[in-house]
Amino acid sequence: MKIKVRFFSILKDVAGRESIELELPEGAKLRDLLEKIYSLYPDLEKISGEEVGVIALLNGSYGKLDNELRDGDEVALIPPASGG
Amino acid sequence: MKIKVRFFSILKDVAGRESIELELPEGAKLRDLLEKIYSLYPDLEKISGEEVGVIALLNGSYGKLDNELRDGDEVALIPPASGG
Amino acid sequence: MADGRIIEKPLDLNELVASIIEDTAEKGAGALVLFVGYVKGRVDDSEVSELDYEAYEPHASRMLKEIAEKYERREGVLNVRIYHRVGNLKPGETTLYVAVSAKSRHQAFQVAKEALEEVKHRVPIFKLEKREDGEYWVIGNGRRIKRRKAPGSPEQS
Amino acid sequence: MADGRIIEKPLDLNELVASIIEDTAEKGAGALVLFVGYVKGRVDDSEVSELDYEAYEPHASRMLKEIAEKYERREGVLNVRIYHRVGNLKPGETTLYVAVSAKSRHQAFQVAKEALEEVKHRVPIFKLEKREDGEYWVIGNGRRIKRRKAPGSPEQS
Repeated sequence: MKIKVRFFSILKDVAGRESIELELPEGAKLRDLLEKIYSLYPDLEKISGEEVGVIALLNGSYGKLDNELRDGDEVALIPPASGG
Repeated sequence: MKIKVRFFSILKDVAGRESIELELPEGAKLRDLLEKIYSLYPDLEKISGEEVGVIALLNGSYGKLDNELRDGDEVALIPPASGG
Repeated sequence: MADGRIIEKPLDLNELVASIIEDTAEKGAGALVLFVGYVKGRVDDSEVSELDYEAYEPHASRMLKEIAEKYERREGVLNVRIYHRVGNLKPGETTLYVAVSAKSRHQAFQVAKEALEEVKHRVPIFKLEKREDGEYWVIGNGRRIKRRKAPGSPEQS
Repeated sequence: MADGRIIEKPLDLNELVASIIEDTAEKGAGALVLFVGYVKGRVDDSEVSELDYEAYEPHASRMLKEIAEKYERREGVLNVRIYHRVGNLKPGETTLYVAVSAKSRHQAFQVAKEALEEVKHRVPIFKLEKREDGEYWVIGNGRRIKRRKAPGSPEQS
Protein backbone atom coordinates (compact mmCIF):
# COMPACT_ATOMS: atom_id res chain seq x y z
CA MET A 1 0.00 0.00 0.00
CA LYS A 2 1.02 3.57 -0.61
CA ILE A 3 1.43 6.09 2.22
CA LYS A 4 2.08 9.76 1.66
CA VAL A 5 4.45 11.36 4.16
CA ARG A 6 4.68 15.13 4.58
CA PHE A 7 7.36 17.05 6.47
CA PHE A 8 6.75 20.36 8.20
CA SER A 9 8.85 23.17 9.63
CA ILE A 10 12.40 22.22 10.52
CA LEU A 11 11.73 18.59 9.57
CA LYS A 12 11.29 19.68 5.97
CA ASP A 13 14.79 21.16 6.08
CA VAL A 14 16.22 18.04 7.69
CA ALA A 15 14.57 15.64 5.25
CA GLY A 16 15.44 18.00 2.43
CA ARG A 17 11.98 17.67 0.92
CA GLU A 18 8.34 18.43 1.52
CA SER A 19 6.86 15.00 1.00
CA ILE A 20 7.50 11.46 -0.14
CA GLU A 21 5.40 8.45 -1.05
CA LEU A 22 6.35 5.15 0.54
CA GLU A 23 5.27 1.62 -0.24
CA LEU A 24 4.54 -0.49 2.83
CA PRO A 25 3.23 -4.04 3.28
CA GLU A 26 -0.41 -4.52 4.31
CA GLY A 27 -0.83 -4.42 8.07
CA ALA A 28 2.06 -2.00 8.62
CA LYS A 29 1.70 0.27 11.59
CA LEU A 30 2.69 3.87 12.15
CA ARG A 31 5.70 2.52 14.02
CA ASP A 32 6.87 0.65 10.90
CA LEU A 33 6.47 3.74 8.78
CA LEU A 34 8.58 5.78 11.17
CA GLU A 35 11.32 3.13 11.15
CA LYS A 36 11.37 3.21 7.38
CA ILE A 37 11.52 7.02 7.32
CA TYR A 38 14.32 7.07 9.86
CA SER A 39 16.28 4.58 7.80
CA LEU A 40 15.84 6.77 4.72
CA TYR A 41 16.57 10.01 6.61
CA PRO A 42 18.90 9.23 9.50
CA ASP A 43 19.20 12.96 10.25
CA LEU A 44 15.52 12.96 11.17
CA GLU A 45 16.05 10.28 13.78
CA LYS A 46 19.11 12.13 15.02
CA ILE A 47 17.33 15.46 15.43
CA SER A 48 14.35 13.76 17.08
CA GLY A 49 16.66 12.31 19.71
CA GLU A 50 18.69 15.46 20.18
CA GLU A 51 16.75 18.59 19.64
CA VAL A 52 13.20 18.35 18.47
CA GLY A 53 10.35 16.02 19.25
CA VAL A 54 9.06 14.44 16.04
CA ILE A 55 5.31 14.00 16.14
CA ALA A 56 3.25 12.00 13.66
CA LEU A 57 -0.22 13.05 12.56
CA LEU A 58 -2.20 10.31 10.84
CA ASN A 59 -4.70 11.81 8.41
CA GLY A 60 -4.53 15.02 10.42
CA SER A 61 -5.03 13.57 13.91
CA TYR A 62 -2.41 12.85 16.53
CA GLY A 63 -1.38 9.28 15.84
CA LYS A 64 -0.22 6.40 18.06
CA LEU A 65 2.60 4.06 17.13
CA ASP A 66 0.19 1.13 17.14
CA ASN A 67 -2.20 2.70 14.63
CA GLU A 68 -2.56 0.52 11.57
CA LEU A 69 -2.07 2.22 8.25
CA ARG A 70 -4.27 1.88 5.20
CA ASP A 71 -3.62 2.46 1.55
CA GLY A 72 -3.84 6.21 0.78
CA ASP A 73 -3.22 7.38 4.33
CA GLU A 74 -1.34 10.60 4.84
CA VAL A 75 1.18 10.91 7.65
CA ALA A 76 2.55 14.33 8.59
CA LEU A 77 5.75 14.61 10.60
CA ILE A 78 5.79 17.80 12.63
CA PRO A 79 7.78 19.33 15.47
CA PRO A 80 5.81 20.70 18.45
CA ALA A 81 3.37 23.27 17.07
CA SER A 82 4.30 26.93 17.29
CA GLY A 83 1.16 28.83 16.48
CA GLY A 84 0.34 32.15 18.06
CA MET B 1 -16.34 76.21 56.94
CA LYS B 2 -18.51 74.93 54.13
CA ILE B 3 -18.38 71.33 52.93
CA LYS B 4 -20.25 70.10 49.89
CA VAL B 5 -21.70 66.62 50.22
CA ARG B 6 -22.81 64.62 47.18
CA PHE B 7 -24.86 61.42 47.16
CA PHE B 8 -24.55 58.70 44.54
CA SER B 9 -26.56 55.70 43.41
CA ILE B 10 -28.97 54.31 45.97
CA LEU B 11 -27.75 56.84 48.56
CA LYS B 12 -29.21 59.63 46.44
CA ASP B 13 -32.59 57.91 46.67
CA VAL B 14 -32.25 57.42 50.40
CA ALA B 15 -31.16 61.00 51.09
CA GLY B 16 -33.81 62.20 48.67
CA ARG B 17 -31.36 64.63 47.04
CA GLU B 18 -28.21 64.80 45.00
CA SER B 19 -26.17 67.10 47.21
CA ILE B 20 -26.17 69.40 50.22
CA GLU B 21 -23.87 72.03 51.66
CA LEU B 22 -23.06 71.75 55.32
CA GLU B 23 -21.45 74.22 57.70
CA LEU B 24 -18.90 72.67 60.06
CA PRO B 25 -16.57 74.12 62.70
CA GLU B 26 -12.88 74.46 61.87
CA GLY B 27 -10.94 71.30 62.66
CA ALA B 28 -13.89 69.02 61.96
CA LYS B 29 -12.99 65.58 60.65
CA LEU B 30 -14.64 63.33 58.14
CA ARG B 31 -16.04 61.41 61.09
CA ASP B 32 -17.83 64.55 62.34
CA LEU B 33 -19.28 65.22 58.92
CA LEU B 34 -20.66 61.69 58.70
CA GLU B 35 -22.28 62.05 62.12
CA LYS B 36 -23.94 65.25 61.05
CA ILE B 37 -25.18 63.67 57.81
CA TYR B 38 -26.53 60.66 59.66
CA SER B 39 -28.38 62.94 62.08
CA LEU B 40 -29.93 64.78 59.12
CA TYR B 41 -30.66 61.59 57.18
CA PRO B 42 -31.21 58.77 59.64
CA ASP B 43 -32.24 56.48 56.77
CA LEU B 44 -28.70 56.73 55.46
CA GLU B 45 -27.29 55.45 58.72
CA LYS B 46 -29.91 52.74 58.77
CA ILE B 47 -29.17 51.50 55.27
CA SER B 48 -25.43 51.62 55.92
CA GLY B 49 -25.87 49.30 58.88
CA GLU B 50 -28.33 47.01 57.16
CA GLU B 51 -27.81 46.71 53.48
CA VAL B 52 -25.20 48.84 51.86
CA GLY B 53 -21.74 49.93 52.87
CA VAL B 54 -21.53 53.74 52.79
CA ILE B 55 -18.13 54.90 51.61
CA ALA B 56 -16.83 58.48 51.79
CA LEU B 57 -14.61 59.97 49.10
CA LEU B 58 -12.85 63.16 50.15
CA ASN B 59 -12.15 65.34 47.11
CA GLY B 60 -12.38 62.22 45.00
CA SER B 61 -10.07 59.96 47.00
CA TYR B 62 -11.00 57.24 49.44
CA GLY B 63 -11.15 59.04 52.80
CA LYS B 64 -10.37 57.98 56.34
CA LEU B 65 -12.51 58.95 59.31
CA ASP B 66 -9.58 60.86 60.82
CA ASN B 67 -9.04 63.05 57.75
CA GLU B 68 -9.40 66.74 58.64
CA LEU B 69 -11.72 68.73 56.45
CA ARG B 70 -11.01 72.14 54.95
CA ASP B 71 -13.28 74.84 53.71
CA GLY B 72 -14.48 74.02 50.20
CA ASP B 73 -13.87 70.29 50.44
CA GLU B 74 -16.20 67.98 48.61
CA VAL B 75 -17.28 64.70 50.18
CA ALA B 76 -19.04 62.07 48.08
CA LEU B 77 -21.04 59.32 49.75
CA ILE B 78 -21.11 56.23 47.58
CA PRO B 79 -22.06 52.56 47.88
CA PRO B 80 -19.52 49.98 46.69
CA ALA B 81 -18.74 50.80 43.08
CA SER B 82 -20.51 48.84 40.36
CA GLY B 83 -18.70 49.63 37.16
CA GLY B 84 -18.26 47.15 34.38
CA MET C 1 1.27 55.14 26.71
CA ALA C 2 -1.19 54.35 29.48
CA ASP C 3 -4.58 55.95 29.03
CA GLY C 4 -7.89 55.79 30.84
CA ARG C 5 -11.07 57.83 31.07
CA ILE C 6 -14.84 57.96 31.03
CA ILE C 7 -16.29 58.01 27.52
CA GLU C 8 -19.76 58.39 26.07
CA LYS C 9 -19.49 56.70 22.68
CA PRO C 10 -18.37 53.17 21.84
CA LEU C 11 -14.72 52.79 20.82
CA ASP C 12 -13.49 51.81 17.39
CA LEU C 13 -11.74 48.55 18.28
CA ASN C 14 -9.69 48.44 15.08
CA GLU C 15 -8.25 51.84 15.95
CA LEU C 16 -7.69 50.90 19.58
CA VAL C 17 -5.84 47.69 18.74
CA ALA C 18 -3.84 49.29 15.91
CA SER C 19 -2.77 52.10 18.21
CA ILE C 20 -1.67 49.71 20.96
CA ILE C 21 0.24 47.52 18.50
CA GLU C 22 1.94 50.56 17.02
CA ASP C 23 3.06 51.57 20.53
CA THR C 24 4.35 48.15 21.48
CA ALA C 25 5.40 45.80 18.64
CA GLU C 26 8.81 47.43 18.28
CA LYS C 27 9.37 47.04 22.01
CA GLY C 28 8.92 43.28 21.91
CA ALA C 29 5.25 42.87 22.80
CA GLY C 30 3.26 40.29 20.89
CA ALA C 31 0.22 39.66 23.09
CA LEU C 32 -2.82 41.84 23.61
CA VAL C 33 -5.73 40.95 25.89
CA LEU C 34 -8.84 43.04 25.50
CA PHE C 35 -11.79 42.76 27.85
CA VAL C 36 -15.08 44.16 26.56
CA GLY C 37 -18.03 44.44 28.92
CA TYR C 38 -21.50 44.81 27.50
CA VAL C 39 -25.05 45.10 28.75
CA LYS C 40 -26.71 41.75 29.40
CA GLY C 41 -30.14 41.30 27.89
CA ARG C 42 -31.28 39.03 30.73
CA VAL C 43 -30.49 39.00 34.45
CA ASP C 44 -32.10 36.66 36.99
CA ASP C 45 -34.54 35.48 34.31
CA SER C 46 -35.80 38.99 33.81
CA GLU C 47 -35.45 41.02 30.63
CA VAL C 48 -33.24 44.08 30.91
CA SER C 49 -34.27 47.19 28.97
CA GLU C 50 -31.43 49.51 29.95
CA LEU C 51 -28.49 50.08 32.26
CA ASP C 52 -28.00 53.67 33.41
CA TYR C 53 -24.37 54.35 34.24
CA GLU C 54 -23.30 57.31 36.31
CA ALA C 55 -19.71 58.25 37.09
CA TYR C 56 -18.38 60.65 39.70
CA GLU C 57 -16.36 62.92 37.48
CA PRO C 58 -13.65 64.09 37.12
CA HIS C 59 -12.49 61.58 39.72
CA ALA C 60 -13.63 58.46 37.88
CA SER C 61 -11.60 59.47 34.81
CA ARG C 62 -8.59 60.28 36.96
CA MET C 63 -8.76 56.90 38.72
CA LEU C 64 -9.10 55.01 35.43
CA LYS C 65 -5.96 56.74 34.19
CA GLU C 66 -4.12 56.03 37.45
CA ILE C 67 -5.07 52.36 37.31
CA ALA C 68 -3.86 52.14 33.69
CA GLU C 69 -0.56 53.79 34.68
CA LYS C 70 -0.12 51.55 37.71
CA TYR C 71 -0.59 48.32 35.77
CA GLU C 72 1.53 49.55 32.89
CA ARG C 73 4.45 49.59 35.33
CA ARG C 74 4.10 45.84 35.90
CA GLU C 75 6.84 43.49 34.73
CA GLY C 76 6.63 42.77 31.01
CA VAL C 77 3.67 45.07 30.40
CA LEU C 78 4.01 47.65 27.65
CA ASN C 79 0.62 49.32 27.36
CA VAL C 80 -2.64 49.56 29.31
CA ARG C 81 -5.79 51.37 28.20
CA ILE C 82 -9.02 51.55 30.18
CA TYR C 83 -12.23 53.21 29.01
CA HIS C 84 -15.62 53.13 30.70
CA ARG C 85 -18.83 54.39 29.16
CA VAL C 86 -21.62 56.25 30.94
CA GLY C 87 -25.20 57.07 30.05
CA ASN C 88 -28.23 54.97 29.23
CA LEU C 89 -27.01 51.80 27.57
CA LYS C 90 -29.19 49.14 25.99
CA PRO C 91 -28.56 45.37 25.93
CA GLY C 92 -25.62 44.58 23.69
CA GLU C 93 -24.06 48.03 24.04
CA THR C 94 -20.45 48.01 25.19
CA THR C 95 -19.76 49.44 28.64
CA LEU C 96 -16.10 48.89 29.47
CA TYR C 97 -12.84 48.23 27.67
CA VAL C 98 -9.63 47.08 29.37
CA ALA C 99 -6.70 46.45 27.02
CA VAL C 100 -3.28 45.20 28.08
CA SER C 101 -0.34 44.40 25.85
CA ALA C 102 2.65 42.56 27.20
CA LYS C 103 5.68 40.55 26.17
CA SER C 104 3.99 37.31 27.14
CA ARG C 105 0.38 36.24 26.91
CA HIS C 106 0.42 35.12 30.54
CA GLN C 107 1.33 38.61 31.73
CA ALA C 108 -1.27 40.17 29.45
CA PHE C 109 -4.05 37.95 30.82
CA GLN C 110 -3.01 38.34 34.43
CA VAL C 111 -2.72 42.11 34.33
CA ALA C 112 -5.95 42.58 32.37
CA LYS C 113 -7.78 40.51 35.00
CA GLU C 114 -6.32 42.46 37.91
CA ALA C 115 -6.84 45.87 36.33
CA LEU C 116 -10.43 44.95 35.56
CA GLU C 117 -11.12 43.98 39.18
CA GLU C 118 -9.67 47.25 40.38
CA VAL C 119 -11.81 49.20 37.93
CA LYS C 120 -14.92 47.37 39.09
CA HIS C 121 -14.29 47.73 42.79
CA ARG C 122 -12.60 51.11 43.17
CA VAL C 123 -13.72 53.54 40.51
CA PRO C 124 -16.85 55.51 41.48
CA ILE C 125 -19.15 54.30 38.73
CA PHE C 126 -22.68 53.19 39.53
CA LYS C 127 -25.42 51.47 37.67
CA LEU C 128 -29.17 51.28 37.75
CA GLU C 129 -30.62 48.26 36.01
CA LYS C 130 -34.02 48.77 34.40
CA ARG C 131 -35.81 45.44 34.01
CA GLU C 132 -39.28 44.28 33.20
CA ASP C 133 -39.74 43.56 36.91
CA GLY C 134 -38.59 46.98 38.13
CA GLU C 135 -35.50 49.09 38.67
CA TYR C 136 -32.52 47.75 40.61
CA TRP C 137 -29.49 49.53 41.97
CA VAL C 138 -26.45 47.37 41.39
CA ILE C 139 -24.22 47.56 44.45
CA GLY C 140 -20.63 46.35 44.28
CA ASN C 141 -20.08 43.13 42.47
CA GLY C 142 -23.56 42.22 41.29
CA ARG C 143 -25.73 42.71 44.36
CA ARG C 144 -29.09 44.14 43.35
CA ILE C 145 -31.43 46.23 45.50
CA LYS C 146 -34.84 47.05 44.17
CA ARG C 147 -35.37 50.76 43.86
CA ARG C 148 -37.88 52.17 46.32
CA LYS C 149 -39.77 55.30 45.51
CA ALA C 150 -38.18 57.61 48.04
CA PRO C 151 -40.41 60.59 48.77
CA GLY C 152 -38.67 63.85 47.95
CA SER C 153 -36.12 62.28 45.63
CA PRO C 154 -35.78 64.78 42.81
CA GLU C 155 -36.02 62.17 40.09
CA GLN C 156 -38.92 60.32 41.58
CA SER C 157 -41.37 62.85 42.97
CA MET D 1 -22.00 29.89 17.27
CA ALA D 2 -18.49 28.52 17.68
CA ASP D 3 -16.22 29.21 14.75
CA GLY D 4 -12.57 28.67 13.98
CA ARG D 5 -10.31 28.51 10.94
CA ILE D 6 -7.13 29.56 9.21
CA ILE D 7 -7.39 33.00 7.61
CA GLU D 8 -5.14 35.08 5.40
CA LYS D 9 -6.30 38.65 6.05
CA PRO D 10 -6.61 40.50 9.35
CA LEU D 11 -10.07 40.51 10.94
CA ASP D 12 -12.30 43.52 11.37
CA LEU D 13 -12.51 43.60 15.17
CA ASN D 14 -15.57 45.83 15.26
CA GLU D 15 -17.42 43.27 13.16
CA LEU D 16 -16.10 40.36 15.20
CA VAL D 17 -17.13 41.86 18.53
CA ALA D 18 -20.50 43.08 17.21
CA SER D 19 -21.25 39.63 15.86
CA ILE D 20 -20.35 37.93 19.15
CA ILE D 21 -22.40 40.41 21.16
CA GLU D 22 -25.37 39.94 18.85
CA ASP D 23 -25.13 36.18 19.40
CA THR D 24 -24.88 36.39 23.17
CA ALA D 25 -26.30 39.51 24.88
CA GLU D 26 -29.85 38.18 24.82
CA LYS D 27 -28.66 34.95 26.41
CA GLY D 28 -27.21 36.72 29.45
CA ALA D 29 -23.57 37.18 28.49
CA GLY D 30 -21.91 40.47 29.36
CA ALA D 31 -18.20 39.70 29.22
CA LEU D 32 -15.99 39.21 26.20
CA VAL D 33 -12.29 38.45 26.36
CA LEU D 34 -10.36 38.81 23.13
CA PHE D 35 -6.76 37.75 22.77
CA VAL D 36 -4.88 39.21 19.82
CA GLY D 37 -1.42 37.90 18.99
CA TYR D 38 0.86 39.98 16.80
CA VAL D 39 4.36 39.79 15.38
CA LYS D 40 7.02 41.09 17.77
CA GLY D 41 9.46 43.56 16.29
CA ARG D 42 12.29 42.37 18.53
CA VAL D 43 13.20 38.94 19.92
CA ASP D 44 16.34 38.19 21.95
CA ASP D 45 17.64 41.71 21.21
CA SER D 46 17.50 41.04 17.51
CA GLU D 47 15.27 42.85 15.04
CA VAL D 48 12.61 40.69 13.40
CA SER D 49 11.79 41.37 9.75
CA GLU D 50 9.11 38.75 9.20
CA LEU D 51 7.38 35.67 10.58
CA ASP D 52 6.42 33.06 8.00
CA TYR D 53 3.47 31.02 9.18
CA GLU D 54 2.59 27.69 7.65
CA ALA D 55 -0.45 25.60 8.57
CA TYR D 56 -1.18 21.96 7.77
CA GLU D 57 -4.51 22.36 6.07
CA PRO D 58 -7.33 21.41 6.12
CA HIS D 59 -6.49 19.87 9.48
CA ALA D 60 -5.42 23.10 11.17
CA SER D 61 -8.75 24.75 10.33
CA ARG D 62 -10.66 21.69 11.49
CA MET D 63 -8.80 21.64 14.82
CA LEU D 64 -9.37 25.36 15.39
CA LYS D 65 -13.08 24.82 14.91
CA GLU D 66 -13.09 21.75 17.17
CA ILE D 67 -11.28 23.68 19.90
CA ALA D 68 -13.79 26.55 19.61
CA GLU D 69 -16.67 24.07 19.85
CA LYS D 70 -15.14 22.25 22.79
CA TYR D 71 -14.64 25.41 24.86
CA GLU D 72 -18.02 26.77 23.90
CA ARG D 73 -19.51 23.80 25.76
CA ARG D 74 -17.89 24.97 29.03
CA GLU D 75 -20.09 26.18 31.88
CA GLY D 76 -21.25 29.75 31.40
CA VAL D 77 -19.62 30.17 28.00
CA LEU D 78 -21.80 31.38 25.16
CA ASN D 79 -19.50 31.90 22.22
CA VAL D 80 -15.95 31.05 21.16
CA ARG D 81 -14.22 32.15 17.95
CA ILE D 82 -10.66 31.31 16.98
CA TYR D 83 -8.86 32.54 13.86
CA HIS D 84 -5.21 32.07 12.97
CA ARG D 85 -3.47 33.80 10.11
CA VAL D 86 -0.86 32.30 7.81
CA GLY D 87 1.61 33.76 5.33
CA ASN D 88 4.48 36.20 5.64
CA LEU D 89 3.63 38.59 8.44
CA LYS D 90 5.60 41.69 9.39
CA PRO D 91 6.11 43.12 12.89
CA GLY D 92 2.86 44.54 14.22
CA GLU D 93 0.69 42.37 12.00
CA THR D 94 -1.94 40.34 13.86
CA THR D 95 -1.47 36.58 13.85
CA LEU D 96 -4.11 35.03 16.11
CA TYR D 97 -7.49 35.93 17.55
CA VAL D 98 -9.20 34.03 20.36
CA ALA D 99 -12.53 35.47 21.51
CA VAL D 100 -14.67 34.09 24.33
CA SER D 101 -17.91 35.52 25.65
CA ALA D 102 -19.39 34.27 28.88
CA LYS D 103 -21.85 35.10 31.59
CA SER D 104 -19.07 36.10 33.95
CA ARG D 105 -15.75 37.76 33.28
CA HIS D 106 -13.94 35.07 35.26
CA GLN D 107 -15.22 32.34 32.95
CA ALA D 108 -14.38 34.42 29.89
CA PHE D 109 -10.77 34.95 31.02
CA GLN D 110 -10.26 31.36 32.10
CA VAL D 111 -11.63 29.82 28.93
CA ALA D 112 -9.81 32.25 26.64
CA LYS D 113 -6.54 31.35 28.37
CA GLU D 114 -7.12 27.62 28.10
CA ALA D 115 -8.32 27.72 24.51
CA LEU D 116 -5.28 29.79 23.57
CA GLU D 117 -2.89 27.25 25.10
CA GLU D 118 -4.57 24.45 23.23
CA VAL D 119 -4.32 26.36 19.96
CA LYS D 120 -0.64 27.02 20.54
CA HIS D 121 0.28 23.49 21.52
CA ARG D 122 -1.96 21.27 19.42
CA VAL D 123 -2.82 22.89 16.11
CA PRO D 124 -0.28 22.12 13.36
CA ILE D 125 0.88 25.66 12.67
CA PHE D 126 4.58 26.44 12.38
CA LYS D 127 6.63 29.55 12.16
CA LEU D 128 9.97 30.62 10.76
CA GLU D 129 11.32 33.82 12.28
CA LYS D 130 13.43 35.95 9.96
CA ARG D 131 15.74 38.18 11.97
CA GLU D 132 18.72 40.37 11.29
CA ASP D 133 20.89 37.59 12.73
CA GLY D 134 19.43 34.79 10.62
CA GLU D 135 16.39 32.56 10.25
CA TYR D 136 15.04 30.59 13.18
CA TRP D 137 12.51 27.80 13.31
CA VAL D 138 10.26 28.34 16.29
CA ILE D 139 9.58 24.98 17.92
CA GLY D 140 6.78 24.59 20.44
CA ASN D 141 6.44 27.34 22.95
CA GLY D 142 9.19 29.75 21.96
CA ARG D 143 12.22 27.51 21.46
CA ARG D 144 14.27 28.75 18.52
CA ILE D 145 16.60 26.70 16.32
CA LYS D 146 18.75 28.47 13.80
CA ARG D 147 18.01 27.34 10.27
CA ARG D 148 20.84 25.35 8.70
CA LYS D 149 21.30 25.28 4.98
CA ALA D 150 20.35 21.68 4.37
CA PRO D 151 21.72 20.44 1.05
CA GLY D 152 18.95 19.35 -1.24
CA SER D 153 16.24 21.27 0.51
CA PRO D 154 14.08 22.61 -2.29
CA GLU D 155 13.82 26.10 -0.81
CA GLN D 156 17.47 26.44 -0.02
CA SER D 157 19.47 24.90 -2.83
